[in-house]
Amino acid sequence: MTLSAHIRHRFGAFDLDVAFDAGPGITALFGQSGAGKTTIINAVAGLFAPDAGHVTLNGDPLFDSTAKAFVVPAARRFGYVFQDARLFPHLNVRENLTFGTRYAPASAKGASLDDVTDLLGLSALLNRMPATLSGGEKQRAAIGRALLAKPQMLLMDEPLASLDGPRKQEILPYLERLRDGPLGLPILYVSHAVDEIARLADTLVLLKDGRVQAHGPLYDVMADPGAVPLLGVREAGAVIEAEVLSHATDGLTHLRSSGGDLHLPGVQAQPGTKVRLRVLAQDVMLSVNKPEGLSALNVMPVTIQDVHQGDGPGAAIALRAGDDRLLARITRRAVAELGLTTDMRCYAILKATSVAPGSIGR
Amino acid sequence: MTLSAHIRHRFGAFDLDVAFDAGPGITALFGQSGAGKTTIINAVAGLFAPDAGHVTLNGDPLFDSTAKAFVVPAARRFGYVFQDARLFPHLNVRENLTFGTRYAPASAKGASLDDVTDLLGLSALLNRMPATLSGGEKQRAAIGRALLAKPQMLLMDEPLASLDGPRKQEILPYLERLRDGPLGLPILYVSHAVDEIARLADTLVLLKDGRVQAHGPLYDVMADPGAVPLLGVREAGAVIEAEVLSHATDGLTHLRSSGGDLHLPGVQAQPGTKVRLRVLAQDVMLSVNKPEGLSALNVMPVTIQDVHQGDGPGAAIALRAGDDRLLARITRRAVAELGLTTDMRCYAILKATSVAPGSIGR
Amino acid sequence: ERVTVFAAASLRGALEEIAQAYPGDVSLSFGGSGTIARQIAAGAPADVVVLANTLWMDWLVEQGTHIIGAPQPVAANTLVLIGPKDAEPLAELNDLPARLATGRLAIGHRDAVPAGTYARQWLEASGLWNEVKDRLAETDNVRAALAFVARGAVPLGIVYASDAVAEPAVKVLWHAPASDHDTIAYPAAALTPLGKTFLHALTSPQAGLIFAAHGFQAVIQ
Amino acid sequence: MTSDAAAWEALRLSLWVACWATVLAVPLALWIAWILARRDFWGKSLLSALVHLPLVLPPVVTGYLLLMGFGRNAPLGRALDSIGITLAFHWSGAVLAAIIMGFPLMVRAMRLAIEAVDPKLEEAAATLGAPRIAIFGRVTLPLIAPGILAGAVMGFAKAMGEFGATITFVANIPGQTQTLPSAIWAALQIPGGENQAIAMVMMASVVAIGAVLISEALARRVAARIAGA
Amino acid sequence: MTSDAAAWEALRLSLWVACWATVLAVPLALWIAWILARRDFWGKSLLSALVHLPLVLPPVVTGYLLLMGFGRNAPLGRALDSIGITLAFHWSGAVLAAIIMGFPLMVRAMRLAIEAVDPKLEEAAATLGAPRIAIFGRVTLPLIAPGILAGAVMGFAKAMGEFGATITFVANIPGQTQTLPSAIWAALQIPGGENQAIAMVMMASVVAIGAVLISEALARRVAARIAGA
Ligand SMILES: Nc1ncnc2c1ncn2[C@@H]1O[C@H](COP(=O)(O)OP(=O)(O)OP(=O)(O)O)[C@@H](O)[C@H]1O
Ligand SMILES: Nc1ncnc2c1ncn2[C@@H]1O[C@H](COP(=O)(O)OP(=O)(O)OP(=O)(O)O)[C@@H](O)[C@H]1O
Ligand SMILES: [Mg+2]
Ligand SMILES: [Mg+2]
Repeated sequence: MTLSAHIRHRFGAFDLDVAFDAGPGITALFGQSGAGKTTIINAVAGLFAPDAGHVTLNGDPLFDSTAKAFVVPAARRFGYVFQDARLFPHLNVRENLTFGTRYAPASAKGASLDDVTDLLGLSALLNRMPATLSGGEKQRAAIGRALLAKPQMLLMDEPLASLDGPRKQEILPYLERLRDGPLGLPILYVSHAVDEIARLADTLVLLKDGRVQAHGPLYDVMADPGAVPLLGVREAGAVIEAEVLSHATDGLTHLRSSGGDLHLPGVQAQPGTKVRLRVLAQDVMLSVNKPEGLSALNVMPVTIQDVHQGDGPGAAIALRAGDDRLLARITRRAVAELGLTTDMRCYAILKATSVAPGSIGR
Repeated sequence: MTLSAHIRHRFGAFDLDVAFDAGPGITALFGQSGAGKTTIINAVAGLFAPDAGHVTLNGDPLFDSTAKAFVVPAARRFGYVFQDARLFPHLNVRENLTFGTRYAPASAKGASLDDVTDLLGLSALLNRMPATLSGGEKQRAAIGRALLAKPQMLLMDEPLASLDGPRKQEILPYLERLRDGPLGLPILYVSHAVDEIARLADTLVLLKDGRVQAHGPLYDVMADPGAVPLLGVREAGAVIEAEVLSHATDGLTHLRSSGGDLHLPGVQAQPGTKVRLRVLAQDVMLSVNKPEGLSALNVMPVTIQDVHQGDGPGAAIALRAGDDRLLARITRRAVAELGLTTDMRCYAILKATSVAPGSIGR
Repeated sequence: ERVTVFAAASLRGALEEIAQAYPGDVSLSFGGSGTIARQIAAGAPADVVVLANTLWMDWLVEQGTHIIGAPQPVAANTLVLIGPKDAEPLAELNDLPARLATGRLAIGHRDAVPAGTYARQWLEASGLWNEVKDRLAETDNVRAALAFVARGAVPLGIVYASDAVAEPAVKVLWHAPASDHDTIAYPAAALTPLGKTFLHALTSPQAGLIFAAHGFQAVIQ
Repeated sequence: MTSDAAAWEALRLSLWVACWATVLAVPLALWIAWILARRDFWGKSLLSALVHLPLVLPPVVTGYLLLMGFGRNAPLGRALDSIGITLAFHWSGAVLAAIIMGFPLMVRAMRLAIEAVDPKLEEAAATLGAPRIAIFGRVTLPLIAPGILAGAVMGFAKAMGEFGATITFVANIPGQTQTLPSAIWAALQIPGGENQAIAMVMMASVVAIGAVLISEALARRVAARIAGA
Repeated sequence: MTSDAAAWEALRLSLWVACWATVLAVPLALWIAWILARRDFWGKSLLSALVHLPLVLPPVVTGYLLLMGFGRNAPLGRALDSIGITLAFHWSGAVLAAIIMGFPLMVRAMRLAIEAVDPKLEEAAATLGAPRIAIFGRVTLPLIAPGILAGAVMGFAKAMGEFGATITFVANIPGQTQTLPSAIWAALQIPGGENQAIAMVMMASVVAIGAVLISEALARRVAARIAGA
């Protein structure tokens, strides 16, 4: 299922001109406030007809300004979670949730009401009216409503912005399951939160002022030096692939990557499966000697590939660990004191607890 | 300026019964979706009269159920940033921003329109109508509107939830300046984001299901083991106080704490001033030997005070460094391998870049 | 000084002409007789009142309204049966029900509109009432009854001769004998000294000519 | 027929006419209101002006126009007659007059209600797969229920009170077209008829007050449901 | 006075009366509408029913009630007279009749508009320090402007068209109280008056259509401004 969009539209002084593909999996739209994220997602949903361009799903045109094609939103069957919840005020939560169910083709598969209410903690709220819900409760109901319409694609505009951390940690794996499960539901996902995107997204579209700044597989974009200022320095990092070997009784999982063995907490995958790990650049320390007696369990021999010094007090060090690449962000002073240079061999230290469970996907 | 509130109210099945004081500075209300945060802030603003209890400001009653006192919202002069922006749809951004200015007493001091539009990036939007704004733009205008009413206290209900990281990083210091500047504006701040709260708050009120779980100075509450599950394990941490000694040319600041010297990036304070540093438990590593050749610049000799092992793969280690307390979160396996026990002396390693600028306050 | 006259609406054409001939300024306010009578009783600033029916004039007197002199009739009228302008003449009045066929007979409201009351009296006197009373189309004024006939909404109607005269779309089929109903008189009364003068003019021979020209019958003093 | 019985007969007929007028006019008014609120087309303002016209014209004139359009001799009236719909001198004509006279009130109430519905909710329904008709039925319609109710009550009240156009169009035939207002008017034209008129005015007032009270209670219920109370 | 001049005179008077009625009734209707929309008190439904009453009663009845209440011989009328306010048989009485007859329409339109305003916006204004009156003036009022406009247009149209209550209360004195509808009615009372009536109907229609067109254009402007177009 591939969505392809080229959208040109002008709203007063704001000029949108973007083109991107969203393949299977989760495609994230990321950009600062006013970058045009909601406008794009509205165009994809068919809520307005852009000035020019086209939107196709698996090659079928949903919108084409030259061919004058326009498929109405109802026929697109994109479940849209709006930035504002937009619940129907005259329907209770249950009625809101099941609003779209009857319009789904009988063959459509999707979540059941029970699944969704459990996941989203809505069971106690089913008979409540939207006016009595808290901000987060509204947003959860809106997510459930979109899911229960059994859409062929989900459009989510900052769906988790008003939710607390624990609730987010429940919903994110569910979205991953939707993506990875038998439905293989593609999701177009807008968020300001880099950690959410880094965890969920397969494809990343970086937007700025109505233009695409970078677009591609998540890890390519996240490693793109040009993208770092847009993402924020604290969020830069690389990804490595590892195979799950075993789960120890103390909760740590033994994994093997091409660069060495790792012991990480919170990995759910079965032994034998491959997982991908996001390692934030700031979570990587470097040592010229092999460290001993350190509480960090994961030490990998690495080769420095590049030392990139910016304007600030920090430096980005590109590393190679086996076949994988790592990124470390350390201070310039440390670079000088340790005498780090290209092609030098040293050790990368990775705190086991500092790899958030959320950073482990697929 | 001290707000004291005791609020009891029942909404259907939801039963709120909370009491807390909000002294000068920023008081954060933290709790999961539906915990009652908005309800509390509405009661403080005077948008409804709770079933029972009282709200006083500097001892003057704003609401008292027994004395039947109720000061109308307009007379309370609390600038309220709503969870939904609630801009006036018939007024453009400029008119929205200046709506409240004329009702402020002539003596009231506060931000100027120019300051606020610059800070919030609204200058180009002043003549736009709310219907044409993006979600984040609306929220920024709502913040500006509350500021420009020159309130005697700010009530902010997840004001930054719909903003991108860079924009947040601009607004947070501004809020700190409001608190710390000549206005000394107290702020009651609702947020789901622990990092925001940890950075901003002086007092923390932890809420669960309409009840106060913990309430007190930020660092006491954050160090409270009972609070850790509510805050989320990734956010636990301690605070140490340090004096700024000098700023080096590479951007690092030399600080002295009772436990030893530190070199941190991004500190703005003048030499001689005291700052407080939040050190996340997960950012602290322990080493039994004094580490050498490590990219982390900050190493402090510490004494283990307590080893607290939970259910999961992690353990919390309470440390004493000079007069300060630190918290480290490492794996249970590391505890076993290093043989960490109470009263043992070892070294705490703190990556310089891993102390976010936002963690440094006052 | 201006004389204000409250008058029944059916007199409008004639009264306007008389007013034009009157040396002073005249203001004419037309309405239904019942309405006008009540307005006078409520203190309307009228100098003269002219009604289409003696019942309401009697009522006014009963109310103790201050009237200068006695009310006096200024004109009279007769009742006619009308049909559309191409209607066959009626051989005898008893053919009326047959001529109606499935249609209705338009008259003013039998109790509320004077012309309707006279029509009822006529029909009662001629023994047709029971036959037609359920086949009536009663209107809120006699002009509406005329309009029904003129527009072909009903085949027959009973109106004043003065109305029939001026409507080219209708034709008089029968004249009601004056003995078959109460006298159709337009009583007038002066309420102020100023009105007294105008009342004089109303009863003058010139006025009589004008009334006659509009299809009324002049009242010989 | 005693005059008392006549009054009850007039009341019955007025209720009958008013109910029919309301039932028939609501969907039509809703349709016009929706068009005026949500569509943009050439002549929209003119349509709106046309809808307002019965307010401005004296009822007699509306009655005459109806007579000219739907009378026995008028082409339209004849056409309707031939398919079995008689309007002239028939209660159905009174229904038509009441519909036309109440139409501006109904359309305006419904239009204001429709304009107050946030189109974003309708968009949300569309993204959930609802076809147009379902969006109207499940989102728009329930949201404008108070406006429809308000329009219906106004239409009903107007239908109970309509007199001028009715009597001009369908005359005053007891049991067919003599509605309560006609009877009240007639009573007032007879010296001493006041008492009878007052009795009938009371009847009309009771019905109207009852209708308003019911509609207010219904509206309160709808509002309370939405507020979740 | 030629009948042509009389028609123009009637038009002038009708416009005068309708303008006064609209200007005077709008604030009052707004106040009642606000009470009905935003306050809760005992007897609220009854107040609403009372407001609807002029719709239900035949206009003649309203006219008679006015005559009985404000006539020269009635205590209230005399009291007003003594302070220089004459209503009966005066154009100001026509204004009163028009206000009362148009009141239900105005109140309903404004009430629907007020009910559509989100009270949360008024709350927001309160937290910004705005006193009640300012909240009404700067938030509620501009937001309900389309409803006020709608109510005003309906009230104006009704005032232009009011006939039954007016002619009963203030009679039909040319230049004084003879409004366009009264003049139209009078024209229809004599043979051959139809042409004159048609001319006056045209006048009334033009005025009404003009008023509606203007109000539609204004409403469009307001909507466009809010949409930011
Ligand atoms: N009128 C009402 N009837 C019933 N329950 C209500 C009503 N109003 C609020 N509640 C409930 O009270 C609880 C607290 O609501 P509140 O809006 O204060 O939550 P919150 O802490 O602000 O949550 P969020 O972070 O999601 O905004 C919620 O569970 C909500 O469902
Ligand atoms: N009707 C309009 N007229 C003028 N400008 C508009 C209009 N609609 C949207 N814009 C502008 O287009 C830009 C993109 O808006 P959009 O809602 O897509 O932003 P966004 O990326 O979703 O931002 P946010 O994260 O704040 O929600 C904004 O700067 C907005 O002000
Ligand atoms: Mg957006
Ligand atoms: Mg909330």
